[in-house]
Amino acid sequence: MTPITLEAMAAQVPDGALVALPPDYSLPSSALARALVRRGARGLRLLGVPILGYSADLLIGAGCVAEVETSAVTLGEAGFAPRFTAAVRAGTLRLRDATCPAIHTMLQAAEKGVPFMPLRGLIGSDILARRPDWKVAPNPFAPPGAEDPIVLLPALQPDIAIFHAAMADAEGNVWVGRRREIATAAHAARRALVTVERVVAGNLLADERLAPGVISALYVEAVAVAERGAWPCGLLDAYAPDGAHVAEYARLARTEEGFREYCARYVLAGAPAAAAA
Amino acid sequence: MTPITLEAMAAQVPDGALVALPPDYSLPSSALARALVRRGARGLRLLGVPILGYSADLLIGAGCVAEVETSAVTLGEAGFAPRFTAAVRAGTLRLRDATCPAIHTMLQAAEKGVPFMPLRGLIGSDILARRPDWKVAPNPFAPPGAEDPIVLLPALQPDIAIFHAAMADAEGNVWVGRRREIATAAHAARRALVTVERVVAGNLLADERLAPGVISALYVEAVAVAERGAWPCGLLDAYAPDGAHVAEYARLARTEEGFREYCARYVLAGAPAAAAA
Amino acid sequence: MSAAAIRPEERLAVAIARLVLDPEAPPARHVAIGAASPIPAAACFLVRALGHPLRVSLQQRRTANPFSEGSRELFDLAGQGRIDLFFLGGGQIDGQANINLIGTGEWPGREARFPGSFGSALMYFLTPRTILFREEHSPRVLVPRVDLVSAPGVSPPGVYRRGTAQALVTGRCVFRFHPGRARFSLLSLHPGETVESVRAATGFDFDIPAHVPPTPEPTEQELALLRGPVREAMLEPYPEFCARVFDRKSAA
Amino acid sequence: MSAAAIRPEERLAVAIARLVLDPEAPPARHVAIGAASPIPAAACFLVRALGHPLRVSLQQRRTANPFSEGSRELFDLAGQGRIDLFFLGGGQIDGQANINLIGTGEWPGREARFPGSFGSALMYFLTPRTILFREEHSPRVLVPRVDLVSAPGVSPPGVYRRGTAQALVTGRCVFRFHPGRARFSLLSLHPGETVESVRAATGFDFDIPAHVPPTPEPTEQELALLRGPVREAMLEPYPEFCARVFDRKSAA
Repeated sequence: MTPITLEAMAAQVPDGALVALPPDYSLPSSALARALVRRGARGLRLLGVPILGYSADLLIGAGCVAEVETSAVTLGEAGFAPRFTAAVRAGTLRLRDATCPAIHTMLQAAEKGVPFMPLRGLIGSDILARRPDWKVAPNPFAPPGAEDPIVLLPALQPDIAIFHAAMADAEGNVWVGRRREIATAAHAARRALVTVERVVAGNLLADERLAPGVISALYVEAVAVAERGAWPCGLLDAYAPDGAHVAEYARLARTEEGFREYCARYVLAGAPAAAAA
Repeated sequence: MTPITLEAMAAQVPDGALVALPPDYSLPSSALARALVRRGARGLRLLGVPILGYSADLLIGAGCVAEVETSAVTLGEAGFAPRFTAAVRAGTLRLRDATCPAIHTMLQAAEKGVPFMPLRGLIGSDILARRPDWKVAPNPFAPPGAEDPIVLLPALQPDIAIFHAAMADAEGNVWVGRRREIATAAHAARRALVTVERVVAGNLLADERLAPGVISALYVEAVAVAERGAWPCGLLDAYAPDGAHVAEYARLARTEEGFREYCARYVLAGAPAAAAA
Repeated sequence: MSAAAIRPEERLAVAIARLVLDPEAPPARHVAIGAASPIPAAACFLVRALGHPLRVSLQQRRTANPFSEGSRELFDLAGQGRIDLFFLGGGQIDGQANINLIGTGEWPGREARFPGSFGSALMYFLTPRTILFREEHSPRVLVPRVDLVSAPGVSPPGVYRRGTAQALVTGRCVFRFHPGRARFSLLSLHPGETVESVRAATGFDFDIPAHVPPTPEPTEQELALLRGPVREAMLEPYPEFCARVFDRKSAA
Repeated sequence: MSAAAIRPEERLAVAIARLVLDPEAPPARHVAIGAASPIPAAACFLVRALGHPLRVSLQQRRTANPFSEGSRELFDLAGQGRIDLFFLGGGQIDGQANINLIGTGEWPGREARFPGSFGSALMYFLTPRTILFREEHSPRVLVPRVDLVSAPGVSPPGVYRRGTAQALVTGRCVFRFHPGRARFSLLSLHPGETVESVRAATGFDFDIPAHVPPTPEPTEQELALLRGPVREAMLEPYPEFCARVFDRKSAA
């Protein structure tokens, strides 16, 4: 699989696509999020696996997003996600509130090709009350006489899963290590677009040590090299999150004007110098 | 976690326990199966994850087994499992026929703590016809008017998962590499008893390269060192299956007398010399 | 070491540790702690330092993360019954122990939007014990009725549920939760607080026993452990917290 | 290289390769092959060697196994619609393409017990195309009605099913399967066989067109590929087969 450029990858994400994104602690492709802002993507529907962070806030602030389904949007230690918060209050974002295990479950149902899976909890919450697409049914395995209502969640197949992997090999296999929820998202999605730190020779699946952390090329539509592509988020043990930068983002993005200033400095100019530091 | 001896581990498997075992290609603890024969275990209920091989045939031949739930029992290239086949024909074994993905699904339901999960296929098979514990229900997410019957499988929680890992660390974490179905069995089971090739220093979960192949000590009740403990089966890239030995077993085990001869030579005498070759 | 030197965070950690060790509560062998919960984490490390066997799994820890199945493993563990105790907070918490991590005003938070419910809508049901923790104790947070329910404090009979809140720890006091009557009662008052000051700061109604003791002061042993081995254990996962509370920065 | 030198396994591999490439069948981009299926594997490697893009995933391969989620990944892939073609055999196969991997006589196989159904009860439903393959062509194997059904050949309307058998390849002939009428028809005869010899060896009834052609002989190109790159690709996963059919042993 020949790597493509970041901009070519951004062009493969059609407006309106349902895009699965990992949270800041789990291999986000901040680089591709910035490229999507540059390409002027519109109407994206973001799915947090299971929550969202910097990339989502950036895309929301830049007007790329019509809908968000997630269990939370947060910048972690830097606090609330300002553009998300502003958009919700302004009512410009369609929101589907979820809870983390429900998103994992809906993706696992799609991964297995079953139409639904059950999940405990949720009954009595306003999350469930706001999800007409979720059902409550009696547990068919409950003892006779017991009602035992349980939530049934439909399979959820993203159009595209986007994430940043530590490496790809020549076949297009990518290594995400222990972040198996990303593998589930890639399995569940129609296709995966993956940015990577680097491309290595050989076949990662042929190495028993590395294979358990691999997502097979079977699921990977395209690979683009983006060094420090998770930045300002961290990448496993390769680099730590740049907390100061996220805090700077959080500060600037408090206002529309500050957000535009941030984008001009760090997004629209292409790969920022700080990313290579 | 201080390793215990093989014989002490065998003593932790009570008669009548529901024991999950992997197939020959997926980290079977042949060493513990032999120790269970030596301890004279009785009434075990074996669960193939998702099929069974040498270890199960050995335990069945030695009279340790009352019931088998599996998608197949096979010695691979060495052919049918002779003691299993004989026991089925003699009617001395309770059998629950399954299909591989049904076993994965039932274990995943237990892993997630949900009472059931659906699975496609199966309708019209004699597997389903012989499983009163499985249900067929209309897919609640089918379009209005469509019936869309789908099989619902109950969660299955083994008492004990038994397998052989490449290594354990000082904390009791064990490394099984890409054999994630074993991880699912360990998560689903009440407890896991794990034989390992060796114990390494440090914490496997602290190594991002190894962590994806780890089963956390959270799930591990005890660890015993058994060098070449999968033999005559193989262990990932560490050692190949000993096909000649399995063929010898298959030949001897064709008769009750031959099976006793095999046990005398390779099982009752303790760890065989060939295992260290 | 004088009592005056005790920081509020230390006092809260000790109060939580005592709840963890409450012999009347279901046993806690394994506790999971979210990334944003340094005080509960310090409390659990203190329990360990006091010699009690307690497995502490810190989520989202960047190095030496205890999970190898990704972020679903926490919820699967809870489903398996392998997590005995969890901590939850809330943008709003009400007198029936309902928690709201969604927002205020009309859904989805047209007045103020919080980040979202995370895993609370499962964890609150499947964990035998939940300790609610929120430092801010004001009528804004502790409300008569949450605007939106991320996870309910109690569930009707027939709804599968393994546990409820054990207690609510705030910057002013400790409440015990009584699931049978879905009400809090005042368990102890932090220094400087009175029944009246707590009542004034609390939006919900709660039971007040005839005698409300002060929250027990940390012992010399507890303080020494907090400032010794607990601080060391906290340094890697919670560097900001250690710098602030223990005046201690990571060498890294 | 003369036709006399063609081994039966080579002929079967070529016959299967042609079925894989059948333009009337749904496209095959990804085929999964079980551990015990060297001839179907050779057929698929031949399709690749002929220049057609086809991903071939060999299950249970000890080294360079294509899966990283353990043995459930195959079934998940099938569920996702990412496996286009699968091969199944059977201790018994009947005229409605039902397969029996369980046993004969009363359940669970009191006459003869086979190993078991493996994943057939899912794969046969979820794979758009299944090629049935069994070298032994006798009334013992090809029966009027299987004693026990591991997976049915067809399903009633309303039962979720993505595909059925495309064909049945045996040591004597190739049958095409017609799911609409749930019957096989004779597609071609291997050398030495006649309609009558096949009828005599087949326990089930099947349709016989007016003209039944011989199974096409492997071309020189196909034989050269089989004995060249295909043999090389087969060496690691199927050493026994290569030693037997290609007189070639692995150096390892």
